[in-house]
Amino acid sequence: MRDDTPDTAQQADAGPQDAGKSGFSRRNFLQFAGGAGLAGALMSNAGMARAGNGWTVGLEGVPDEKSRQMYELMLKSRWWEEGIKEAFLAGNDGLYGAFHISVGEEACSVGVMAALNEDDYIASNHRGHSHLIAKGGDLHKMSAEIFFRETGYNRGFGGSMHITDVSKGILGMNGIIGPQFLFAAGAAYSAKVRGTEQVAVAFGGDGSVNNGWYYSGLRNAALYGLPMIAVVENNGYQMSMPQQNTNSLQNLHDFGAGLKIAHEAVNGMDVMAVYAVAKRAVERARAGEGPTLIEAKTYRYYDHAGLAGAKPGVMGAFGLPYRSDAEVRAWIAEDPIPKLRRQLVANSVMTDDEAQAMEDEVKALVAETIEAARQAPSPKAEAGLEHVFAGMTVSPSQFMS
Amino acid sequence: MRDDTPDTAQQADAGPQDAGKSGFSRRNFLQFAGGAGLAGALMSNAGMARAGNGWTVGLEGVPDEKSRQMYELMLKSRWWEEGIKEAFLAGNDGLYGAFHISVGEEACSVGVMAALNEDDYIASNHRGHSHLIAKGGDLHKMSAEIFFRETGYNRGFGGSMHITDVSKGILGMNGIIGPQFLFAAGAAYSAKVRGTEQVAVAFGGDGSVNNGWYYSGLRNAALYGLPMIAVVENNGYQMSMPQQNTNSLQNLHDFGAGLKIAHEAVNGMDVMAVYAVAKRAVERARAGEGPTLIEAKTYRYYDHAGLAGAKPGVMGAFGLPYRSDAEVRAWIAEDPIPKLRRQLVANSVMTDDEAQAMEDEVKALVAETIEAARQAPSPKAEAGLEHVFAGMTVSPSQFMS
Amino acid sequence: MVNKPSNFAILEAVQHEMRANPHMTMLYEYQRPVAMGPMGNVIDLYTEFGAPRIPDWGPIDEEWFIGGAAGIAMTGVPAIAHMPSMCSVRSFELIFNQVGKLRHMTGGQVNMPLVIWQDGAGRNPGLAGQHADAGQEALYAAIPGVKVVVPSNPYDAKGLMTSALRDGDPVVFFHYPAIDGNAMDVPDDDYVVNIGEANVVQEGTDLTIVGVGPAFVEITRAMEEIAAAGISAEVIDPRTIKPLPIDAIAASVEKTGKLLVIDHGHETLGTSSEIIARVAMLVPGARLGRSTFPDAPPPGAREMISWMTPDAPKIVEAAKQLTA
Amino acid sequence: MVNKPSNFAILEAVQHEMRANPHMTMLYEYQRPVAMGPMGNVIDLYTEFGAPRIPDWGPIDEEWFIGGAAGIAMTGVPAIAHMPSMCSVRSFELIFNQVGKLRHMTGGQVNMPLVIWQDGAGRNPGLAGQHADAGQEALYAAIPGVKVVVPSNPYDAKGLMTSALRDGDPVVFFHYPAIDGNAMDVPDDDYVVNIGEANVVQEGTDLTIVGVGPAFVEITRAMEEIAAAGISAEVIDPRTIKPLPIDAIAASVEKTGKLLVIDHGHETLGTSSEIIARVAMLVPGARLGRSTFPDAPPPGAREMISWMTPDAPKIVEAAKQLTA
Ligand SMILES: Cc1ncc(C[n+]2csc(CCOP(=O)(O)OP(=O)(O)O)c2C)c(N)n1
Ligand SMILES: Cc1ncc(C[n+]2csc(CCOP(=O)(O)OP(=O)(O)O)c2C)c(N)n1
Ligand SMILES: [Mg+2]
Ligand SMILES: [Mg+2]
Repeated sequence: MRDDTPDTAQQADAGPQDAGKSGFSRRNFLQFAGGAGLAGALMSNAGMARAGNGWTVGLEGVPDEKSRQMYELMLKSRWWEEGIKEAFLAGNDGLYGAFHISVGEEACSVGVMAALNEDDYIASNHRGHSHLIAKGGDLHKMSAEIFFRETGYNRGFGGSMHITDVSKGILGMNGIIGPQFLFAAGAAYSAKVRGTEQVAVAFGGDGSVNNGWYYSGLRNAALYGLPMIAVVENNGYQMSMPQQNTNSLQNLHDFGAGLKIAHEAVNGMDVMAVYAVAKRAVERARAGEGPTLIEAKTYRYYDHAGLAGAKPGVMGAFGLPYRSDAEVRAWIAEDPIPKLRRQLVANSVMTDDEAQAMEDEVKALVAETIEAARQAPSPKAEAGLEHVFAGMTVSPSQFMS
Repeated sequence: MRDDTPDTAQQADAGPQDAGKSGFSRRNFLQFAGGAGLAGALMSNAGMARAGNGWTVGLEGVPDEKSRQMYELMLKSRWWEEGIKEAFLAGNDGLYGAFHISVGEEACSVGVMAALNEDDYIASNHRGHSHLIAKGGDLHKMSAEIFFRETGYNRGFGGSMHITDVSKGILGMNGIIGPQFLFAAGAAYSAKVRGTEQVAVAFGGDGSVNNGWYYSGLRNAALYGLPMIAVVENNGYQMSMPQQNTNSLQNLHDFGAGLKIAHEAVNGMDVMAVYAVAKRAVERARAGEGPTLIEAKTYRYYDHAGLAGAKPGVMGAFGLPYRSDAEVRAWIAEDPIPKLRRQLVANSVMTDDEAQAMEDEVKALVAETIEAARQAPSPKAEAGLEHVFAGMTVSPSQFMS
Repeated sequence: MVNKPSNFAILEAVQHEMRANPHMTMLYEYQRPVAMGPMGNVIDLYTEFGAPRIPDWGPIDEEWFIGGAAGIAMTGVPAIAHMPSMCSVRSFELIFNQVGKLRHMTGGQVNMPLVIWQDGAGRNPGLAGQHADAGQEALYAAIPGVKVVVPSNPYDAKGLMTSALRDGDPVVFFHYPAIDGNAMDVPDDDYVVNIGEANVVQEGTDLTIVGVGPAFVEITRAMEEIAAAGISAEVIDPRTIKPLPIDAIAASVEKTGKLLVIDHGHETLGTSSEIIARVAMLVPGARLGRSTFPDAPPPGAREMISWMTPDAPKIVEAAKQLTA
Repeated sequence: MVNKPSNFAILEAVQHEMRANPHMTMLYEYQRPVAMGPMGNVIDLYTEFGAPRIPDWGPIDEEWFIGGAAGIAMTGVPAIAHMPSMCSVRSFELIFNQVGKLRHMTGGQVNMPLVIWQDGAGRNPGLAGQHADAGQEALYAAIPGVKVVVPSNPYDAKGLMTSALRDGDPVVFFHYPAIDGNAMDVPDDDYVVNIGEANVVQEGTDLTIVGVGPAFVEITRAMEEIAAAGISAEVIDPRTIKPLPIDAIAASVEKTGKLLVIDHGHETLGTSSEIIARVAMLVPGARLGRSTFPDAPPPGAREMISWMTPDAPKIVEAAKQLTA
């Protein structure tokens, strides 16, 4: 992946010129972005993360508190999904509906979100639990939504695929592949209109690059120099289709070359590497240098959806027809969570006991949210007629009047 | 544009490898394409056109008969549109409907079509008269369609924007921007299914590259190694919008870099230069090396649609708000038709008298087709209820039953 | 108060709301928001607001205009996506699966202050196929979660646009240039025409005639001759297709016992189908009839398309038949 | 003859036509054309025909499946575009402005032997929003130039697919998995169910009940109880939405005087609207009623979506009301 770094550097410079061509001079934009000083400041500490080839990056320059938070967020994402998985497998709660597990991909979401502010936007996809948790999603409301309870994020209307928290800049998971690239570009456009420093990040899979909205979102972000970032979580499969059969590109970020936007690949199994790349992209965005396309090489330990090949107490799905168990084990050997824990301990940011305590607390919290969801009330049937339009209900036409 | 040639060369090599990845090995395809021998043979005479930087190419290696035909086709396209324009301006025929003049762009269509066989496919756009004429379109049926006569190509159903001749591989002009890229990719896919040597060419303007169908057509052509060619006629404007305000790319063919497909720019005002580039693309396509993206730098002498700024007997539209007359005159100074005539005479392929005679014959033919269209019958009102489905009519619901 | 062309009247509404709302943004396709009023006075929103709130129109990419505007709206910034009639349908899925569903799908969390302003359609000769459509409002009215309005004159156009821009839900606004055939006084100040409110344009006792947009313009043209034929027609313009003000229509048919629906959309599953179906259930025994564009794409030749389009003469004929 | 799951029955039709037509090509999204029959016998078109006629499914790009397949069809090669319910709508414009219009727009030149096979929808709990839709057939039936069929059992599914694959016009074929609830004997040999032909499943005198696809499955479930209630219902499955076999339905209502339409699509501008509107005009004085999914997106929670979906108990209730 060495050859990607030059791309980025070079393309990043192309940014302002493109922005200029689209009618927003860099100077203009920086007024929106809050002054050139800022951009400069951000630039300076970008250097930190330029160590070596960038494929694996240590904790150097990352405040202890920050790395501890990142570790905790990865634990929350991991154990919340594991907890829900166990509840599905146990089968005592009559759980139903879609559930796309992102276990294995936590470094992508936590690494990117670590570079964002609270008021930045994310537009997520069907495999977005980890994105939401990393952006501060409430585990109680998430568990309740999986249980289709009135207390869930979406009041039981949406379930896993549509969890949304506008108040945290989470424009939502989505059951359709692709719109997140338009929504993020639109949210970035809104930031430009309002003159804020906000950036908007779209998360999609390796399959999502094949539809026109991906092209449209990125192309317009390039044209208008929008503070938009596209993160392609290339986990190697689009359902059962190997990525290499769905696109003639081996490295999906190469698509950025055709738009002359910044683009690079990153080790999606190394949270600090993702953080470093995301930080550069965020700096570029806030500096008015336009969009960045990031391809994170990662893996989902479970099946596309559902729990084929999954067992209670065992992480990962095995014996699936379209991939080898050896492949799964190879990626699990790269697991980003123990990797970070080893670094935290070795750099004495935490002791192993503290790390374990943190993990135990997270597990306890998850269990608590699931128990609370069990006890929570289901929505009334009639509620389904609400929220079509603000403040009015539609008629119950299922009953002949 | 020097730096484009390497692109192409390099990308052309990437072709088979991509095709391979998509599951169609070059060998497989060559069976379809009729054996490696052919591909080799075609390759050899491609060299001819690699003279200098390729921006202007002479008649070297082009049979006299061929260059005469190309000249005649350019004349037909030019004078047919001029003839219809005069009829519109004269106002005696009550002509109505859309009419997008391509005068100035004839080298693009004739240069590309010169590289095609009769059974190859083209999918055109709203500015497609020249494409159709270059592919052998019947001027009588075209004139009649502009007059909305029963004898027109589309029996008066379509008018200028929808002229089609499936029998000549002309999949039609189209009133909507973009679908031609999908149709051409689909037709190319069909050729692969049937194991023919056919290629399919999509023509679009600089504005057509901004919609998702362009991306989809090219990406799938790359994925499946389809014999598809996209010709972007970059005439600098999308209605009144300068190309440079609609896309962050200065050279639209650069988009091909992000798909790792062959891509190059060509002098759209030099028919032999276009022919040379098109020939290379066609060879690539027939050899199973996948799609080529060609950007032709060209210009439309008239307004986007209609006849603002146009005068009887004067070629071109002047005084338009969004472009300077000097710009128009600069491009007219590049006019590909006199340019070719000068070469034909200088290389003594024709005498100036012969060239003039040919031009006079073409003008006479055009006049004849317009007169015939005048005399032809209009469609019956009731005919509008036909051709919705094969062999049945829909009910005249405009009359209360 | 003075007659104003509808495009000018609509821009008055947009200008007023954009001045009142410092962030409201408009993405649009090739018709710059500039119009000339009756006294040669010009509204030029492009010059007044400029990029980024009103960018120069940019790429041919309807999915950006609607998907991007939806993203803008999700951040709480009211957005307008303005484009020609044949274009917004390129984003149909975004309206069907996102714009219309997001509020419900998220349990009420997502507001969608988005106006999709579709412009320029109509059954005009010479364009054919894709550029002479009408009645697309029915396609959008079939989508839960989107409101659909179709003004039939410049006054309603301005008032409905104002309402649409103040609505927290997505509104598809259809502007048919033909409505300038219904010249109207249009106040300079802002005012609203409520979404979902029908307009009883003429009271009558023999027959209820209903239609929207360009069809309503033809109804207006037919009214005199219908009256001359001794038919007392009650003429209603629903103005909104969704939510459809069916009660006003049903109440009228209760009185007249007869309903004639005129539509420039197609016969099958056009607006006329919904109006007739609902009235048929609400007013048993009413006599029902419709005149619509056939289930065929619009042909280019004038001979064909004019014959296929419901116009004043055909409406008079139908009114006579239904009351015979 | 033996019961077969509908997906197997459909693949029998596709296999037969693909064998008969050496170039017929299928582009599809993620459901490989492989199905298991009642005796564990397998149809695997992917292995039998392979790329390029049946490529491995490839990218998530519905515009390619439909736009590419349309390009294939324009070259005279019959094509199938197969995809899940929430996906084909991404290509709505291509169907609306191209697939449906090309024959007419070109004065009859363009044949479009294209089957758009939409799969997998239904009012299922837990998916919400975009994955629990039904009734999209009405969106396509509103488009001139496309035929729309909605089988309600495996037998019709196979017969209608065969007809669709032999048609020179574009056909949108809706496969709702719920129709396996109407188990049926399905011949191994090929046969056709004609497009545009309704199926009178039960004769009756008191009431005509009409519905398609999953709604018809619920009607079937309700029939026994309706009979037990002493109601003689004539039960009709139109099977085709466009061209709609309205005469068979109207003839029945002439006899029974009452029509009940059941639809899992929405209330506004769903299939029920067209059927009721046409019957209302053809059979003055008939009593009309409908039970449809409300004008709301499908919520995820079972409590809500089940309550909102017309099912056997609601149908029995409606039948009693209408005949009371
Ligand atoms: C427009 C659209 N087409 C198809 C689908 C069905 N679908 C859901 S997820 C998925 C695969 C997505 O693969 P990828 O983008 O790689 O994300 P991953 O699941 O690997 O995280 C598909 C095809 C959909 N939801 N939306
Ligand atoms: C999908 C779609 N959007 C918009 C239009 C309206 N329109 C017709 S031609 C045109 C400009 C096309 O510009 P370009 O692609 O550069 O071709 P040119 O006219 O310059 O040959 C536009 C916007 C359309 N026909 N279809
Ligand atoms: Mg993936
Ligand atoms: Mg152009």
